[in-house]
Amino acid sequence: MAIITYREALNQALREEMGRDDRVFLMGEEVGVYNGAYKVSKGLLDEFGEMRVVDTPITELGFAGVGVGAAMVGLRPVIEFMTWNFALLAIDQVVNAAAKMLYMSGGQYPMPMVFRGPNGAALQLSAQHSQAFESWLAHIPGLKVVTPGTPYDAKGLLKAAIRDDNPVIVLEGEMLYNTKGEVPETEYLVPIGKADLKREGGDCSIITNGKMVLVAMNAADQLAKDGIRVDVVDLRTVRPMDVEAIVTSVRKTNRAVVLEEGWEIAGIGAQVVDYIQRECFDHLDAPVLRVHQEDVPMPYAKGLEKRAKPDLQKTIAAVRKVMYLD
Amino acid sequence: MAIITYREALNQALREEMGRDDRVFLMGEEVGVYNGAYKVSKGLLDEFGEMRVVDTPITELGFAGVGVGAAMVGLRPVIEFMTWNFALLAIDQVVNAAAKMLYMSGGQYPMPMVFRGPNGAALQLSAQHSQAFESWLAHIPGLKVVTPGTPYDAKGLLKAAIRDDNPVIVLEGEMLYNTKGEVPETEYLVPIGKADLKREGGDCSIITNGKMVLVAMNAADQLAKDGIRVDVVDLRTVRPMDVEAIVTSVRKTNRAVVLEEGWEIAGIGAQVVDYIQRECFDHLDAPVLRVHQEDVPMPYAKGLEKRAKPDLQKTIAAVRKVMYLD
Amino acid sequence: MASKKRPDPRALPGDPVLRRALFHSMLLQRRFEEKVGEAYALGKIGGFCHLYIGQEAVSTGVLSMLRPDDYVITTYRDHGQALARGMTPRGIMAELFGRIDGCSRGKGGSMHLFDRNLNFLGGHGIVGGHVPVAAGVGFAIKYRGGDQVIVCFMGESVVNTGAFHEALNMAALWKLPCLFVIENNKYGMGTAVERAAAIKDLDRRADAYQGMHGEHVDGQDVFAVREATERALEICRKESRPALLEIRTYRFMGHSMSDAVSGTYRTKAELDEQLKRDPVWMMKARMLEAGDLSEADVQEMEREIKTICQDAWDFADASPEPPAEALYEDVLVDTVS
Amino acid sequence: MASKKRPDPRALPGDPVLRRALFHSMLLQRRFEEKVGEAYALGKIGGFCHLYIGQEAVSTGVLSMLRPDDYVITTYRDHGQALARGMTPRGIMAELFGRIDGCSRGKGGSMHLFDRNLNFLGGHGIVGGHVPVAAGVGFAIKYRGGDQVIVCFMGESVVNTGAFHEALNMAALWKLPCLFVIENNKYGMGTAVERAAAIKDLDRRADAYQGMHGEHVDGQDVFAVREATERALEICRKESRPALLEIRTYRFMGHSMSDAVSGTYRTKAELDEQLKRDPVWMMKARMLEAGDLSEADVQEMEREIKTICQDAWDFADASPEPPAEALYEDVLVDTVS
Ligand SMILES: Cc1ncc(C[n+]2csc(CCOP(=O)(O)OP(=O)(O)O)c2C)c(N)n1
Ligand SMILES: Cc1ncc(C[n+]2csc(CCOP(=O)(O)OP(=O)(O)O)c2C)c(N)n1
Ligand SMILES: [Mg+2]
Ligand SMILES: [Mg+2]
Repeated sequence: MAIITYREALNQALREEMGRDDRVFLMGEEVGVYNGAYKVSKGLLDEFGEMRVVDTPITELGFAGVGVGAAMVGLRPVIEFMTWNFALLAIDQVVNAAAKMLYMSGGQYPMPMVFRGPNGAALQLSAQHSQAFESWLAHIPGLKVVTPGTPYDAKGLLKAAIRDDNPVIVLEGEMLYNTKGEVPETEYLVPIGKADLKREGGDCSIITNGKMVLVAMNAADQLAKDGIRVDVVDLRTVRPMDVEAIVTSVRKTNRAVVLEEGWEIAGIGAQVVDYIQRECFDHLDAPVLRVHQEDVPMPYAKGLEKRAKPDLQKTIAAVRKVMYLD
Repeated sequence: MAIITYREALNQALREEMGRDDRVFLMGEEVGVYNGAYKVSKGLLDEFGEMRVVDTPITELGFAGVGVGAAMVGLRPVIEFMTWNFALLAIDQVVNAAAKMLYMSGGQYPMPMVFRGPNGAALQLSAQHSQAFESWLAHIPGLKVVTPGTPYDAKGLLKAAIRDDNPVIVLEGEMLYNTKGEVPETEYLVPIGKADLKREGGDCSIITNGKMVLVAMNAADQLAKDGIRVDVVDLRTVRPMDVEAIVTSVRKTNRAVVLEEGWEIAGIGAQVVDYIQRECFDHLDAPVLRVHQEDVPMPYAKGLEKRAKPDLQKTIAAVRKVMYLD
Repeated sequence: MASKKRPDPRALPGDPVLRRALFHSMLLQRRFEEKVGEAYALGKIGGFCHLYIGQEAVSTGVLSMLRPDDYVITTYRDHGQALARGMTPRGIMAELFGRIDGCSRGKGGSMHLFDRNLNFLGGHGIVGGHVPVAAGVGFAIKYRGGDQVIVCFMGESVVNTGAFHEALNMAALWKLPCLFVIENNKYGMGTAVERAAAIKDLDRRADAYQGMHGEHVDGQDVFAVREATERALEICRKESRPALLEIRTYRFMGHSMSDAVSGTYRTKAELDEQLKRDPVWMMKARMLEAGDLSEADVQEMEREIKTICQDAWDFADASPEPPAEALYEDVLVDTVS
Repeated sequence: MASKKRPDPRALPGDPVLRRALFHSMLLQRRFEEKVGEAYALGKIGGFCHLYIGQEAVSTGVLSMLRPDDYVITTYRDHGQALARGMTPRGIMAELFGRIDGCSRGKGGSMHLFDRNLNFLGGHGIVGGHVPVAAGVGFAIKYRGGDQVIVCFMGESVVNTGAFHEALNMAALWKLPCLFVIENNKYGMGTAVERAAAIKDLDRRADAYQGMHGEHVDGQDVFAVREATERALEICRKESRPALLEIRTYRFMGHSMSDAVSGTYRTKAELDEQLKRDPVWMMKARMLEAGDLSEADVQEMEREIKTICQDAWDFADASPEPPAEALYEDVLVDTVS
């Protein structure tokens, strides 16, 4: 296996799928000449040309709609949002068009398309540029939503998303693009809808996804030093969620911490908690705890931002608390 | 007390607050000449004139932004969305501007404004016109979100929302506008952030809000016939949520059903479940159950629509189930 | 009769068979919509329902110029275009009744008529939302190197939406074969066009997008609509460039079934004035005058259309409601490519 | 020196004191931004940071025409306008450093400079998002019957956004005193204006909104900017109507700190050509020529500005980080009215 970055993994996924199927095209702001605001699409314009790697004006609503229209008549658009913060402008197309077209046409118009881009906070980008929207997107029937946390998952899930005949949301992370990991040289897909037990341990389950997978793995390492062994369940897909994987882990460990990047209220973590209390009611030795962004817009100042984010310390503290160690 | 409709209650609230404070104005599609798509603003144009009851072009993003600007410099806009489905087009202004302005300006720009309009499904309006967005809005720090279920609460909460110096979301309901209830002749406010125990009973808690309050009250009546007495906790505000009221009820009844209008995944109900399992872990005799819209876009056909919606039967069934009666 | 007041000295354009077909299409739309109104009043149809009465020359004029492999997309006010495109009255009526044989299997309803076989890409409910979608279809046509055109119908309110602007800019920038058709029926719900759009001739919005053809035309005259459409289509198809047509028409009914025909935002007098230019009866008068049709022919046609509409109703009424399991179908497909 | 090539035969407009103030403002912006670049390189400043270098005549020209009670709103590229509006280098630098004495208490950062006392309504991060907000301020001015104006700065990419279109239409429809200023620096990140906007003269977008004044002007010449601003303000203030100025300028640095100055999307040659029209040095040359300033005066001014910038840095560096409890402050106020 090669060790490559998350960015390269996504780039490979795009290149391979565009090579495989000429209905696949990439569209968004700066994806072409600029090689992508975060260089995810590096080299693709040169390789596939202007019709298949399309720079757009700054018109999120407009080009998301262009993707919807192209998908209706048989192309397979990959729409890049420079970040999901800007996708709010396009959310009508995602929710009212892409997610509903199949249903309201009585099954006539599948939407084989992908909306992708970095989600959540990076460093000191402040309030308007540091938001994680997985719970919003997971709320909407008619979508699939994946949140790869590693290069392996990024490549495999993006490829699966592009081949899927449904609208798939791929939530990446600016802070993930440079992270590295093993990725096979040969082709593979990661199935949408399947969680991955990234670490096995019997004492407590950490259920997480996306950018927080790294935090959870770190926490697992740290906790292991104190003899605490945790399961790390990486959801990978937040819609549809792999409830079975959650339940299997928690029925074994009897304790759970749910770690997510976004805000608390009606976050994805609340849904995980709901599944757990319903399915593991008699197995729980302690209330499930959650770790998430503090309930404030993201501040600019470095120290405040650090406090606002979910992190290693908060995760460790939560695990220790559900284990009644503190 | 007079018996008036929910629509009239809102109309009174607007009239009284516009009379009280000439910085308050109403803006939106069809609010003026047409007297409101749902006639909530009936008579206000005649009474207050064109500058204070402003018909807009169909530009949700635009006029929501106009509201934000007006609020920044000291006016107190009430922005009506014809329905919240269309507000998706404006959600960038709500989330990225209104909810964050105070924070990112370091406290310099409070946003004394209201975004209001009907939320959720009516009858056979199909997928694009039948969506309940309380969980989305409640997710966002910097907002307050109220969901009045009765004429009394509608008037009192809208008045409180208009006087509040923060951006307040008021989620009404097309199916509620014609419902009637007692409303005092004298002025009153309903405090934002306080739930209301609408029915007292010791056997189980139904925690709900908005349009579902009526369903819960009906269920309470029906269940009473079988000797089952339930608490109906009407959250009234979903951000900030009155956790104490939820906890007090559930610690008493030891069982809870959470009933909401919207979709399941990361719905408001999931958050309520999270609070309950955290705060009432040792008091729960059964897993908390949820009742919500089926996880599909809303279909047009009458029979399918009925099946898709949360309703009396589903609520009763859930209560009986948490009581281990079925 | 309008033709008495405005005698048309020219011979009618087109051949008689075509003219008859145009009139038939318009009359069918009119009678179908009247039938829909009846069914709505009886509770057979629910939800929002927007009749097309008064605008028939627009759908008929524009769509009669298209090829079968062209694409059509429109708003919630979609019954007229669906019929003019050739969708069956049965399939449409069954959709309105919310039945399994409806063109969208009863899931879409009045606002969401779809027909994949006819490249009818739906009625859409979010004002402006379908305009970028149309640009996307134009993009796909160009991507594949085809010479089809997508026609995108919209109400005049749409010209004020951000979606319209973003879509037209991209269509012009990328030279997409999109014909944007504004059906200016003077009102968006209760808002008169001049209270919403800071521009008089809506087609002049085309000037904001370098090289975009714009034209306005009388929408109550089906021949004028056809001619303008022909010019515009030529540009779209031959030059792969977008065009904008403002077709000036009038809505004879309320905005939707719950809206009074006149009173609040327009006067009875205004309506009456507009009714003098009823596109269906103007067409009839012209055809009678040209000798294309006799009164007897018209009566025969009326009878036939009445039968069609009743048949659609009966078909719809007999069609079953979608089964319970349909609720969970069509949310996602389970295929990959 | 540019003035050698393009000798200006006219006497410079304005009085010498004013001219000196204009030059001072431009030079301050230039040196301040250079200092910001240094601080960024040292990690004192984080996040996105967009320098204003090359565009100083725009902020200076436009804002020097405003009254104190007028309003200003802008994008994330806001340091220049903040300085030109009179915000203190200390408050701005402390904000960039993320400190409690920053103009937004360290919560906003580079993209979100605010100053309520100066009616500086912020830097905003969503491209296009602040344009409707500006219309809202115009609405409020009219609502209160005032004669202020709101100036809304934006990059040229904004003219393609839906928000721009919706806002300009409403501003024209309702006759709001809004001056929309497009700073056309030729690129939106890596996208050249002609690859994004299907229109050549961006000010002509004004034609889509009946009665809107539109004009384009050389943005490297502060006097030309002032004159065009004067004409536009007159319309806004006296007639309560919106106006659109396209001010043609150039960004001498990369889009943000992570973007190379040239290479990918523009050539070094193009940049070098544009550098010949550096607004600061063109102004200096003209003033030297007119005898407003001597080289010694300029050196004196440079020294003074250097001190100001260093002082801002020192002040910022000494200012504390916001305390932990600030995290939860400013989410909501606890007042009612
Ligand atoms: C984004 C959005 N805002 C508001 C509405 C509610 N609405 C439905 S139709 C309509 C008027 C549209 O008028 P116009 O575009 O002129 O079309 P017409 O109905 O006259 O055919 C409005 C406001 C909507 N469907 N979508
Ligand atoms: C809605 C939105 N989309 C994308 C971005 C990312 N972005 C930030 S600045 C920028 C380019 C803007 O260019 P322009 O308007 O010309 O202003 P300039 O940076 O040249 O001053 C982009 C694409 C954003 N901030 N907001
Ligand atoms: Mg109309
Ligand atoms: Mg620019």
